[in-house]
Amino acid sequence: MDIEWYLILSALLFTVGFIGVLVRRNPVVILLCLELMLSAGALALLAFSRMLGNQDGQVFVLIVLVVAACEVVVGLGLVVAMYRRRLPLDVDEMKELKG
Amino acid sequence: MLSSIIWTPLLFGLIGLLVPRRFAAWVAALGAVITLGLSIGVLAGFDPDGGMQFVTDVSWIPGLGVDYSLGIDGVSIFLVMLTAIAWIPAIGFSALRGTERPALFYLMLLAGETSTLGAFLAQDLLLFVLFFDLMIVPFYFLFGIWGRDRGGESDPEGSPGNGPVTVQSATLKMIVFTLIGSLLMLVGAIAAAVIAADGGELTFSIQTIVARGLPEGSQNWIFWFFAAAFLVKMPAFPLHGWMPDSYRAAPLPALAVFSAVLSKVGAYGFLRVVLPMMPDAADLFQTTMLVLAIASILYGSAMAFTKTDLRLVLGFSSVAQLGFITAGIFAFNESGAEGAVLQMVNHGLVVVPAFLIVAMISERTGSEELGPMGGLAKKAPVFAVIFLIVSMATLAIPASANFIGEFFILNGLFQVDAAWAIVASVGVALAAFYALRMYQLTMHNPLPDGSDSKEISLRDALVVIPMVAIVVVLAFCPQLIIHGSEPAVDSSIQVVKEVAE
Amino acid sequence: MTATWAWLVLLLPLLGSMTIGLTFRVLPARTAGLIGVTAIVAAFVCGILALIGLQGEPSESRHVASSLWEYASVGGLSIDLGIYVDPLSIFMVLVVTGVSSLIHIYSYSYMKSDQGYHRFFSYLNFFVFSMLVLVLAGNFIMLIVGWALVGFASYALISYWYRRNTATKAGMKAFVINVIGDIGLYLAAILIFKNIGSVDYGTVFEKAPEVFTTNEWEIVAICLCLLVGAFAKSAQMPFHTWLADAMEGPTPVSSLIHAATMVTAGVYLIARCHSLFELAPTAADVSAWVGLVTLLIAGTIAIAVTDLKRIIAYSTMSQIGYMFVGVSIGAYSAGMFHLMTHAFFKALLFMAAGSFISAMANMQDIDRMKGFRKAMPFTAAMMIIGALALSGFPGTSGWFSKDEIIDFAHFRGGMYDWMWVGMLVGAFMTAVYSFRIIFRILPGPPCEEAEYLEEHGHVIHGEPKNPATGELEDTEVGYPGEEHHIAEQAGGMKFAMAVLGVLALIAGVLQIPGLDDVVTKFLEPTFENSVFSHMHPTTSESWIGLGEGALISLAGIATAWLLYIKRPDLPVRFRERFRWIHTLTVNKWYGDEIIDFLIVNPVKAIGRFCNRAFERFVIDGATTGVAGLTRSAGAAVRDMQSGLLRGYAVLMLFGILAIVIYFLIRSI
Amino acid sequence: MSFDAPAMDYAGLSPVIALTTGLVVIVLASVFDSVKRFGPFLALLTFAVTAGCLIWQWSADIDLVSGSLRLDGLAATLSILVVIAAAVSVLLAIGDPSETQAGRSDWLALLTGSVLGMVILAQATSMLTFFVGLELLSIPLYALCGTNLRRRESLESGLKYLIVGSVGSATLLYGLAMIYGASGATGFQAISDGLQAGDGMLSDSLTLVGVGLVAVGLAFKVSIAPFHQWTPDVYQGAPTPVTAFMAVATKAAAFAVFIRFFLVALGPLADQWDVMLAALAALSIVVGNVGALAQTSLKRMLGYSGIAQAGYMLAGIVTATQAGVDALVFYLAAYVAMNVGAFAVVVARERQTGFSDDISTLRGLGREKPLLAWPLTISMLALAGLPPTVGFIGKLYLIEALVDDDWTWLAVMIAIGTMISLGYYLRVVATVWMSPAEESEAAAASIDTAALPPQIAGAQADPFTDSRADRRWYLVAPALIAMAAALFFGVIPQPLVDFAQHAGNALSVWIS
Repeated sequence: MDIEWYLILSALLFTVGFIGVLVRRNPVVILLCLELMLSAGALALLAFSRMLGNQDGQVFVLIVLVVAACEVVVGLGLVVAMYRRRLPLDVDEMKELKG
Repeated sequence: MLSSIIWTPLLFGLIGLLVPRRFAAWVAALGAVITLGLSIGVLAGFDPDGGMQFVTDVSWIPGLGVDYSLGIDGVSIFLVMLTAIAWIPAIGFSALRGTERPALFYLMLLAGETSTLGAFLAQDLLLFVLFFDLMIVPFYFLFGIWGRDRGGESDPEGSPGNGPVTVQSATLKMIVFTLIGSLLMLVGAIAAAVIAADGGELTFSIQTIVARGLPEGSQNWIFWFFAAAFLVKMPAFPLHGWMPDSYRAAPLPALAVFSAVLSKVGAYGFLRVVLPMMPDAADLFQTTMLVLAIASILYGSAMAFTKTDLRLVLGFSSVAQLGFITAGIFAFNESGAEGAVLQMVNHGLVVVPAFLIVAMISERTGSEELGPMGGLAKKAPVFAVIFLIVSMATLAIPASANFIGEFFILNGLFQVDAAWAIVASVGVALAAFYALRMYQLTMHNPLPDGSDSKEISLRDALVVIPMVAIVVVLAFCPQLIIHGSEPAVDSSIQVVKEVAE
Repeated sequence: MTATWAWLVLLLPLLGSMTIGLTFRVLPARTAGLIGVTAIVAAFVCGILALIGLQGEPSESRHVASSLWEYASVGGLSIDLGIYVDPLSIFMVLVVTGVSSLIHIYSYSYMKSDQGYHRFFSYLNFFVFSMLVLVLAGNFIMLIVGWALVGFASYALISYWYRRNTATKAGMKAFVINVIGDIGLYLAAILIFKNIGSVDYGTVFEKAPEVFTTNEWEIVAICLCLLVGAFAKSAQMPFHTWLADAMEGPTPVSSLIHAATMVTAGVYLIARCHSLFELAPTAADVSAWVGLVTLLIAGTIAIAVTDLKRIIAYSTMSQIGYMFVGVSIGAYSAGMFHLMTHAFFKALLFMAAGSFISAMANMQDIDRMKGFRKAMPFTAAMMIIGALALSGFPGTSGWFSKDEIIDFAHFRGGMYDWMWVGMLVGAFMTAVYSFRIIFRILPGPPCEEAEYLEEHGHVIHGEPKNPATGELEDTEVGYPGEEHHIAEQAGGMKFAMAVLGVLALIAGVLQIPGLDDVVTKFLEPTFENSVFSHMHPTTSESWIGLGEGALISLAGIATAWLLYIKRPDLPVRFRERFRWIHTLTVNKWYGDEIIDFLIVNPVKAIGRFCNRAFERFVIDGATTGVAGLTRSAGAAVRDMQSGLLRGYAVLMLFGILAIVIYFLIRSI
Repeated sequence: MSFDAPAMDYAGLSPVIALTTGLVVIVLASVFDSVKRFGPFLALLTFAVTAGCLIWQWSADIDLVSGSLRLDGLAATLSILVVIAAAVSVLLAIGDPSETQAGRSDWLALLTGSVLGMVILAQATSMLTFFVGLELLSIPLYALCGTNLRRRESLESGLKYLIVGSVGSATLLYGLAMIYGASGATGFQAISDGLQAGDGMLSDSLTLVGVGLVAVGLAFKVSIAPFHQWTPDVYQGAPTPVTAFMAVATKAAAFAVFIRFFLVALGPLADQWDVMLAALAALSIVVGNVGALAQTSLKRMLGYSGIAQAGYMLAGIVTATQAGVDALVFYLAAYVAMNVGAFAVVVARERQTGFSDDISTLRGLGREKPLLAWPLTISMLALAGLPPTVGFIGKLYLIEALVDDDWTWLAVMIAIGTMISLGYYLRVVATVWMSPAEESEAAAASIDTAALPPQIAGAQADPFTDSRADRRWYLVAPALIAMAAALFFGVIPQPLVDFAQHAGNALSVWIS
């Protein structure tokens, strides 16, 4: 099997994630979509790593996973803070800051 | 020596911040007088045939190839003298009347003097640009903080006159216009040095760049970058859009030196930088520049005789005068260039008292509009005569040094093409009209109600009369200036003259 | 030594002016007047001393150039602060200082009650200084300096009563027209320098014949430029409109500047530059024709208008026309001689007129004046002498001088015969309008003011009115007080008029054809190199010419008598019959209107256009346009910043796509 | 079996170690109430020690951790700038509501963590450290933005920053993956070698798309248009001390890696990417400057201004010359001085006026509070690039580098951008000096009552307003020092030029 398929899959993942960020309104779902986008990068790294036969990519993927987790944690923390202040959990309502 | 001339005003301005408020003015005045003293010292030791003198050259930002390089020659010395002289009445006038927040006012005024002197003395291109930009900063504050908003005034003939002006918009306009030019000039200056260095050691020394020369193609665009800066500063038609608002909003003592001296930096720049550095481009664009200059003369004059605000009459008359100066420079011959230098000094000397007189007039009438004015000479013969002399010098009546300047410029233009001189001379006639109109409508005719004809007070006389005296003395011997500046002027236009031939 | 005296001639009036000007706070008015008079009289004396010095030289080297210091010098154009003394300039110096002395004496009394006494004498002395700079100038730049300074002094004195709107307007007009003339001189000087390389009289006149061929365009251009200056200063067509308005100045000023001295500067200029004009006969002819047209048109206007001072002013224009014709066709000494005699009788006429006007409480309309013969016998006599000399009554100075010019035109023949005819017509008109004045104001039953004067021995007290508009005026500054002075009562005025009266009558003896020809001989060194210097009509031809002149003059006086004494209904009927002629002449041939239409209004319109349209829509429009453009770009940027996350993401997506596509294209 | 411990250059790692230790100490200190209040001093101490280590290792030029990090001039200079910015924001945060609400130690720990990320990023020479550093920088910042829990805007900005930032990170990661695929390496030098060795790799579409995506990720971090839109919102919404830190330090760190990655790893491709970066720079200059024109919020305006300034700085990379890097670093250093001055004043003014950063709160400042007015004025003049401030020299340096490398049109763009920028920088100056003070007096009076202790002013009084904020040393001192620096280096720029050239020299192996 060619590497193209892996790359196409990863591109699809990236696109789906991006579309998710574009269309969803709930911040939690958006966080999920961001995970998808990061995973797309991770998949590409893995594929290349295998193609090239060196381990650097795989190490990179491990780190990406950790980082993704951190990101989600902070994101969820902010969501909780908003929830506690009874702010709507809807990114379309977040437009105090504009102009 | 030159460094001390440049930095003395600023130093005294800073001292003014430290002393008690009521002494600030006198510290400032002392600083200006010391600066004048130092300038006279330089003048005394000046040798007209000695080329660049009193040279200071130390490395300033070696990383960028910028040097702190100063020098004085026949062209700059008289402009330095003009600067040193012009600031004294401006400070004196304010000192004798008192201003709000004096320490800050004089700091800014003196910082303006420092930067102007710096621009005249800089021999390093970037240093010149830096001082050129720096000049505008103190004046931005002077106009902004001590200026005032002006309401709209209707034209006596019924059409809408000058619209309302706020200090903020006026000063913003001024600084944006000025910087449009000078930032482009910064790019141009760097480009000139880089191209001239051609891979060699980068230096911004004007003399070195001139000696290295620039290829013709680069000259053409660099020329316009410089010209933009200088034409805006003067201001020249059609780049004078910032002038009316700023002039109307500005405090008069600051405006006096601004109009008298800062406008000359542009003309000086043409003579010092553009002609020697970009002779081919200057030759190529000679006609364009002459058209602009003549347009400035005619347009400035036409506006000066239609405007009813005294400041604008003077402002547009400056546009016309600067047009003459530019035309003289771009005639590329001794007569035109020398006339231009002479005229720079003359115009500066005349404009300072003119603006101070406007301040006195507005004290007497409560307005700066010509329409409802008149009759101020009634009980003020001395005041009237002073203004008469100033007006006559403004219109360059023969026997004034201004006439000699204008005559040399016309003579220079004539040698380029008779048509230039003939069209330019229309400006002479119009000048007679607007200058006299300004004088008559203020001093003559019946005195309207609400105006107070009061003789010039001693404190004002102390400030204005010395300036007028200098104008009168120069009228008898303009050769003093010509003699001192001729060799330097000749060498400035030497290259371009050869190219033109 | 001659040069020193000449410098003193210059210095004294300047000193006088400065002294009076600087000490006006402390000096009593009369002292100031005395200083003024003394300065001018002393200058006259110095002038005579200079003359003596000059006459001591042999005739071929009878010219002295002297300079104080280098005034300005650039690129070969070297200008000295220098003077040039030769018979011509000394002649002018003597006329100027002489007449000025008398007019100063006259003014000393005439201006007595004026509040601006110091200012007046300071200006007047300054004028004399400027005029002397003009005539003594050693190069064209000094000439321009003098030329412009007399213009300035003239302006200052026209606007002397500066509270009058009419006076300030008139001053402005005079000044601006004079500046236009100055520009002509600038251009002439530049052209001269370009071709000859110098502006010094000596060099220029010497080299001109080598440099130029006759009627080469450049020399014609130079002369035409000089003529612009001359026409403007001497109120020749089409630059003449300022002179009549200049009568707003006090009468002594009209007498000195606008009759005797300044306005004749153009004549002096042509005489001075005769060697240039002889190289450009075309320009000389232009000058002569303009002079002729002016003298005729001014004559017709003088017959029509009723303002006493303006009649005399138009007469001045007309007489200067004669001088222009004279010096342009080569009758240099005749022209200069007429300049001198004209200075005498015209100054006299103005002085007398001033006296009448004072008596009328500032009324200048001759329709109102009547029967002053008895009330003011001395003034009346002087007026008659002036009129006789002006109309060229046989034996008077005007007879000799005017007819010499007329005769020379006939002598040159050809085209100049037409001028001869024109000038004879002009002479007839001169006689008519001169005696129109006399017959209107002297004989007949006295008018109210004359009666009052006769009965009370002093002048009627009138409201201070502006004679031009009739508006009431305040008298606080500069306006003549209610106490007017007339020649009948003031010694100074009487003296000045008497001297001038005598001169007007007898000055002709200087130049009796075939007998003495003093003026011609005196001026000979100056005009030696002229092609016309040895061309003059024979004595008998001259006497025939004088005879014709006498006849014309007598005919004119007789006509005036017929029209204004014998049949006063005739002019009225004529006026009704030929209304358009009257309208045309009384409106001064619409000279002002034509100039307004052709020049003033277009210039003003351009100014208005610049101010109201161009500045606003183009200059400001461009500024606000660019600012607005920037601002709307800012608004667009801010609108895009909607606050919505998805909006941001979309823009990022576009950015990413743009970059990716760019690189994909590059990689292909 | 023998364990082959990797060689650790502890001296070279000392800045990272110092920061890590500091981070641990601060976190631990939060446990003990008695030590808690010394948090700021601990943080400042940490930064001082870090700075000391950096100066100690000033002339180092060494690879660390098997080539993942590199301590050289570039890293040292930019780390110093980051540390300075961090120290300033510690001072500015004293008494700030965000710091109090989030818990002082936690707040400081987040800050220190972010600084650690930046220092790593400045030294990164491998994709791994690049990504780790970047995320270590960003994640605490997302949290910091949201620390002012009372304010809705603060939370909003935090979440927005997080989401958009993560999109940027993901894009960056994707780009890195592609470059990894194309070059087969993760170390910067190895990437460069790999790209040059590979057949046709230099114009391979995979590589180039990767370059593009990395550029997007970095452009996002330094707020280059069109990836700038988070900037104004976050600058405005975040607590001001955080904004101050973010504005300066993020730019410094991100530009460090921008320089390194593009000039070292992607150096062979310079001809491919320079036009793209130039276009981005020009776009940023325009968008940032026009966007700032009509803003009324100072912080928002500074946000837009930051976009424009990032555009100027990016121009330094476009040239791909040492002079360009020098100019960029110089400009960054200048930018620190200019921005610190501005933000310090904004913080002080906010505390006085009940947390409004509207420009109108500055009315009459020149007359009443010169200690705030002057630093703000000089900052604005410097940002506008007027002499005699360091801003002018910075622009001069950039233009010189650009013209020298035939990018004159970009230099002209900088000039044009500067003209537009006068429109808003000078509006601040005009408000400070040229507007009558009456209204602000009234406003200040009403606020002064509100600022009284709660027992007098009532319950609704904001406990964080501080009517004496313009006299607090920890606010005024940074402002004054920044002002002095902006002026000093404007008149005597050579020391700063040497500083910048120290950074440039580190790359002399790779670029001309």
